[in-house]
Amino acid sequence: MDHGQTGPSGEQLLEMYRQMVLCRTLDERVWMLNRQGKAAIVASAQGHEACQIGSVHALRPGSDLFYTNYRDLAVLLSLGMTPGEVMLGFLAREGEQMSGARQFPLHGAYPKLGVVNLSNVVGTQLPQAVGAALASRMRGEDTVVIVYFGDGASSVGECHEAMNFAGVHRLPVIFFCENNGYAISVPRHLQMAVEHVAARAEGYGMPGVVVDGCDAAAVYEATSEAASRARSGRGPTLIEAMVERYLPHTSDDDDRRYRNAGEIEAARKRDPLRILRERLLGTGVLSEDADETLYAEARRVVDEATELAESASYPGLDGFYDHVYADQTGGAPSP
Amino acid sequence: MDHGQTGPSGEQLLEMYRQMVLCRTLDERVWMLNRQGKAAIVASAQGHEACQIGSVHALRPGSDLFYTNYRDLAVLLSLGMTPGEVMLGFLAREGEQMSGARQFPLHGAYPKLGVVNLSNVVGTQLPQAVGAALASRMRGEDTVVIVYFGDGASSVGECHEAMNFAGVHRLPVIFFCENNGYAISVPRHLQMAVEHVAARAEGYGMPGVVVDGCDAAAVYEATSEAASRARSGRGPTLIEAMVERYLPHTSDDDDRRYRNAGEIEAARKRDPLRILRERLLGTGVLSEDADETLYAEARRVVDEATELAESASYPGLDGFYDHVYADQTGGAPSP
Amino acid sequence: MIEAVRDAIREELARDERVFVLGEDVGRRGGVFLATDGFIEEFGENRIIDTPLAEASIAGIALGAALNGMRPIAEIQFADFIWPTFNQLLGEAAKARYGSNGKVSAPLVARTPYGGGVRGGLYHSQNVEAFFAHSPGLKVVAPATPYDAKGLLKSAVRDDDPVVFLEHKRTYRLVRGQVPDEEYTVPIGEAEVKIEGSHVSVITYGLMVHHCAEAARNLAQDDISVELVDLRTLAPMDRATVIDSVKKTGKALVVHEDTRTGGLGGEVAAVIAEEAFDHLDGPVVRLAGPDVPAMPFSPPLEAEFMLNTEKISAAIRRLASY
Amino acid sequence: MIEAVRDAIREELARDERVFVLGEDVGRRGGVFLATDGFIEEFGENRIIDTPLAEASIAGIALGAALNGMRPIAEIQFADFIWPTFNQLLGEAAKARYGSNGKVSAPLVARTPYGGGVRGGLYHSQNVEAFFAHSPGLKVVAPATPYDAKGLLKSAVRDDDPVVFLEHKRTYRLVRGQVPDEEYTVPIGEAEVKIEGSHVSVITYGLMVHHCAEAARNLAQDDISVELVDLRTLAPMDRATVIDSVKKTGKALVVHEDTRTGGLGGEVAAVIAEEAFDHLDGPVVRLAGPDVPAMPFSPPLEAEFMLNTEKISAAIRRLASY
Ligand SMILES: Cc1ncc(C[n+]2csc(CCOP(=O)(O)OP(=O)(O)O)c2C)c(N)n1
Ligand SMILES: Cc1ncc(C[n+]2csc(CCOP(=O)(O)OP(=O)(O)O)c2C)c(N)n1
Ligand SMILES: [Mg+2]
Ligand SMILES: [Mg+2]
Repeated sequence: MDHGQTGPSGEQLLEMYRQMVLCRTLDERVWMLNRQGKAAIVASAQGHEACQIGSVHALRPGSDLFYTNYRDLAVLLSLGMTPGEVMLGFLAREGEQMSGARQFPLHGAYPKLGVVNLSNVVGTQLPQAVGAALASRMRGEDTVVIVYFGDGASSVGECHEAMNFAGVHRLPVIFFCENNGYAISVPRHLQMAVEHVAARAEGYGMPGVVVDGCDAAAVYEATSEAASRARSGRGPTLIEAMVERYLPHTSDDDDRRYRNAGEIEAARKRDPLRILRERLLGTGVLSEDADETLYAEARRVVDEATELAESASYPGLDGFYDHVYADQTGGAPSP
Repeated sequence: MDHGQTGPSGEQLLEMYRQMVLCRTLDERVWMLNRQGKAAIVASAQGHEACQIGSVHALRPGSDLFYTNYRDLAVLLSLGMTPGEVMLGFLAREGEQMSGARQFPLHGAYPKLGVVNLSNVVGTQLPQAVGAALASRMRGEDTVVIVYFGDGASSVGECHEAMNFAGVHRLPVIFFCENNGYAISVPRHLQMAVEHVAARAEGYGMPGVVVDGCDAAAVYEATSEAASRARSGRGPTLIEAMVERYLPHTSDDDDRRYRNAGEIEAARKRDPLRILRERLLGTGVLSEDADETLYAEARRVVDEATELAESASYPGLDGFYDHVYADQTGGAPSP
Repeated sequence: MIEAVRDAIREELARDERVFVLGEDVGRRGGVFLATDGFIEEFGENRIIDTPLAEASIAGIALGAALNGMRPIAEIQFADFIWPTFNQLLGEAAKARYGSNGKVSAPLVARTPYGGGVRGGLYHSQNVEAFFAHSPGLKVVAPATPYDAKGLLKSAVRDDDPVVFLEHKRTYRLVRGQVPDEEYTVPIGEAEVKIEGSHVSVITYGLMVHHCAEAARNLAQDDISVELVDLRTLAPMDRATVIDSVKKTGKALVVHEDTRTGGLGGEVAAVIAEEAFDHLDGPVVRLAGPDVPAMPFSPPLEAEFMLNTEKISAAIRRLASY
Repeated sequence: MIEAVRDAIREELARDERVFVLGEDVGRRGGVFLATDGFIEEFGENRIIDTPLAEASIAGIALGAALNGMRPIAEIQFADFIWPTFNQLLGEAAKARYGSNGKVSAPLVARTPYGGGVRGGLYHSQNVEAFFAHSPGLKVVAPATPYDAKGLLKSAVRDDDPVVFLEHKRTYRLVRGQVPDEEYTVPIGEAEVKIEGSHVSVITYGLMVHHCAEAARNLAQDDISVELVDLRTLAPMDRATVIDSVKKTGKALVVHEDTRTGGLGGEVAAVIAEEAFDHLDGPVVRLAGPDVPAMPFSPPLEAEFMLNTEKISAAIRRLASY
């Protein structure tokens, strides 16, 4: 692939790498906190960092909208959610931003970042993202809506309905499938009869693009193209980023039941951090020393975040009944 | 298209034509009865007869299963439902076969004919048909399941889910879309972003075949091929039969609100009865006289059916509570 | 009644640019019941959207647009086809505000014609109110009169929370009534005593309001004084009006067309049995549709399912003489 | 408890060739709660089917197979994801027999883990029983003990009608109990008096049976005698057992974890208020989850939502001294 004109600059790639290092460090920490009994549930982003961060960098945080999935820690960090905010979520503490610790970590909404992830229910974000794009276009905004989902989610009826509607109305949506080959334990060949989710795009009148999701630059380019397509009124794109999930589905899962060690070993070879690191070292944008520093800085930030969250208290019961309806104490104002 | 080897014989075509004439005559009568206030609701099969009857003739009534749609009067007649039985349904009388007049005409089930049409809910028959195929295959039967649906139904999430599952498990299902270009008033370009529903088949790992649904022979061939594919374990096929709906959606509809006279005029040109009639006259299989006789016979049969139904009484209230559960009076035996 | 619905939507479309309509056949067809007749000509196809046949996404797209600042009115063509919206309406919309700790609002309206007595058979007659009324975060409205329909629908559009708006399809043409020319709204969350009385409280909503009113008028001739409470909003329910009425009369009959077991009448009866127990002079009686899966098609079977003035009068009589 | 579920399914798979299992991760994963652990090795992938992630079709395929002579057991991984099945379960399966005038049967079982108290947050804690219990044609079962779970699940598989089988996920590991080695079934449609008593009838089901039983044992020390009725089958409901108990005690407390308004407790309370009115010595009281959209994640918020032995004891005390 030609990374010339539309590709990210060395500086951009370095910033992506920095975010990937931060995400990985934070992700490893919350997994550890789970094993210590401190974080109730973790769905790790490991292996997915490049595609999440590469796609964010191709968009316009601040005006574009991001309908995230539960595995999208790197999207959130890249958009500017702080590790401290993330950690408050994993420990379910007071001050958690997206749901007031009413939901699983990373669920709820972060309007300032353009983030919506209402629920754990796979696939529900797809029609919502389409509706959001419809709304933006009605107001004449040039917003692009990106919606992240997994290979498993591609089977849900609402995914079909959402793509069909977006195709009919040529809406500015990027359907971004993070295909890691598994839906919990269900492998690709039991999820679909074809190699690629992208093969469905044509039936909705939109392009379907398969991209190496472990290559941040490639994802950046594919997303840039989809975004300019969307912004110029040419409608939606389905991007399928091929990634690997080395860890169990979540901290509740035991993947030894359905994956052998060899397969996981092979998957680890496609570690997006290693791939980008080598490239940056090769092109001289990164030095071994600078890399060390990035990791040290990430560890420091994550340590701080952990302390912040561990010393925070749980939410009180005062607000328990708030926000059932708008006309109650604390109800959100009309938009 | 080559009608040689796999095409229907002249005799078969004549029989199809006879059934088409019967269906048309019956269909026109029930529409008239609706206008007289005697039949509460009619969804006409006019324009769809060739594809319905052509597909049935390519299958094995008695062992194959037919998940019908509400517009499939010709399928039912072709399978052996009598005009009298049909008419009892339209007039909601005692003795109605499929639902005991509890449902709209042609809804319910006719197990002896292999027919299931549980409800009016568009799209629900698709996963049911797939489940039926799964069951048959589990028992090692060589049953093929055909499921009829409209272009509108192709948008429903369950359609996607059903096709995906059938593709993954290579089930013996024929997805038979009767595409008449409208879902009530919603035209194709607002229903989907592509020309053909069949364009979706590839994304489910199955062939998608577009066929002229006004040409009984062409439909027969396409269905024969799909059936032999299914029976030999090669999995499902999506057939899209392009047809015309000249009449309003149902007797409750007023299509002048959304179609102009010219468009309907043009659609009428593709009347499947006229097309097959000309072919049969041309090949000498049918004479003008014989054609007259067919129509006269159809009118006689339909007259009889009408009398039968008009003189039948409405169902009594005795059985009103029957068949809520099996362990009530009259409950169906375990299968 | 259908005119009241149509006028409410049209006025809200004209008033607020954020309002738009989506659903099957709402465009050139004007809706199968003509609730949006002429709208596409008046407001254009950007605001009157004929959707593909896909209810789950009609709800999901409406929700997404509502979260992004719009005020969609989604039409589900018949309540019998509303199940696929549950994932978005009960699962997502109802929980959006609570689940985001108040960060987002989902001000959508999902309108749907429901109910029987129109030869709709099993799949064009169903009642679905009890499902929505068991979902905190949703509001559920079921008006009986044109006045209430128009005023409540306008309130629903302006409400900052998701509202399921249930229109009994038998009332569309059957029920006529005065609607003022000037702008007004009817507040969501308030029941109304439609007829005052002293012997028996009858609590109901929707089409049954009219049958119960007729029964009340007939029984007045026999000196049975019925107080008729029209819930109007099913959730959140106006328990105070119900309780006040029962405290006054001492007897309560709860009436609905929906099947009995698990229906909304259970909730109403339970509230009465708990909060007005000391005032009760007789059992809390429910009169409701029979526990069969849905309303059959053939005329005598349909009639057997439906409640009517005679069945209601008989039940009131029995309770009055308890 | 989970062992009882697993044993029931395994025995039915071994007994009847028509039985098969489908759902997400039921194969090599053995189910996320291990209800089908080891099954794919024992019965093969033709009978233990790992489906794509698509609940609507899991239900629809199960229904199609049931109509065609099989006895599918569909697993919906969490009740929170069950909405998309409503179209097939409530819309189609519940009405298949009635709508075909008895021509077809739909003997499927849809199992699902439900309920909270497991740090599941809004979307892994929901209660869905009230929805299914308002659908004539469906049977709804919600066992509390391993014995009942095994016996009722076997009955469900053998039943000729569609059964929704609700397993409270907090009971999976928490609740232990004797299950006989020999074959047995527990009939669908029968409640059970789990504890006999004379002062207050407590009617409940699922996890709450255990909290109520503990409350009953504690209160016995204060000479408050509680009769504990476990509904076990929620639809069709065993009204006779409920009524008999209330006639004896004169007081009724209905308890469930699900949110209060529109919950199943309304139905139970309404039945009592209508059929046992003359025997009541106090209001029919409901104790239920709060009317918020669902159970929050953070520990203190979750605890606030859940009922427990203390809250139940307090409610019984109040009612006993009425
Ligand atoms: C509708 C629904 N069904 C089931 C689940 C349980 N579940 C959570 S994640 C998951 C697998 C999702 O797989 P995929 O979409 O490929 O995303 P991945 O986890 O692989 O990133 C399942 C089955 C759910 N959350 N929602
Ligand atoms: C789920 C659902 N939504 C809406 C309807 C109302 N409805 C009945 S038929 C129909 C149009 C169906 O169009 P199509 O599938 O193309 O079949 P056609 O009538 O054209 O043969 C609609 C919207 C329904 N029956 N079911
Ligand atoms: Mg995946
Ligand atoms: Mg059509």
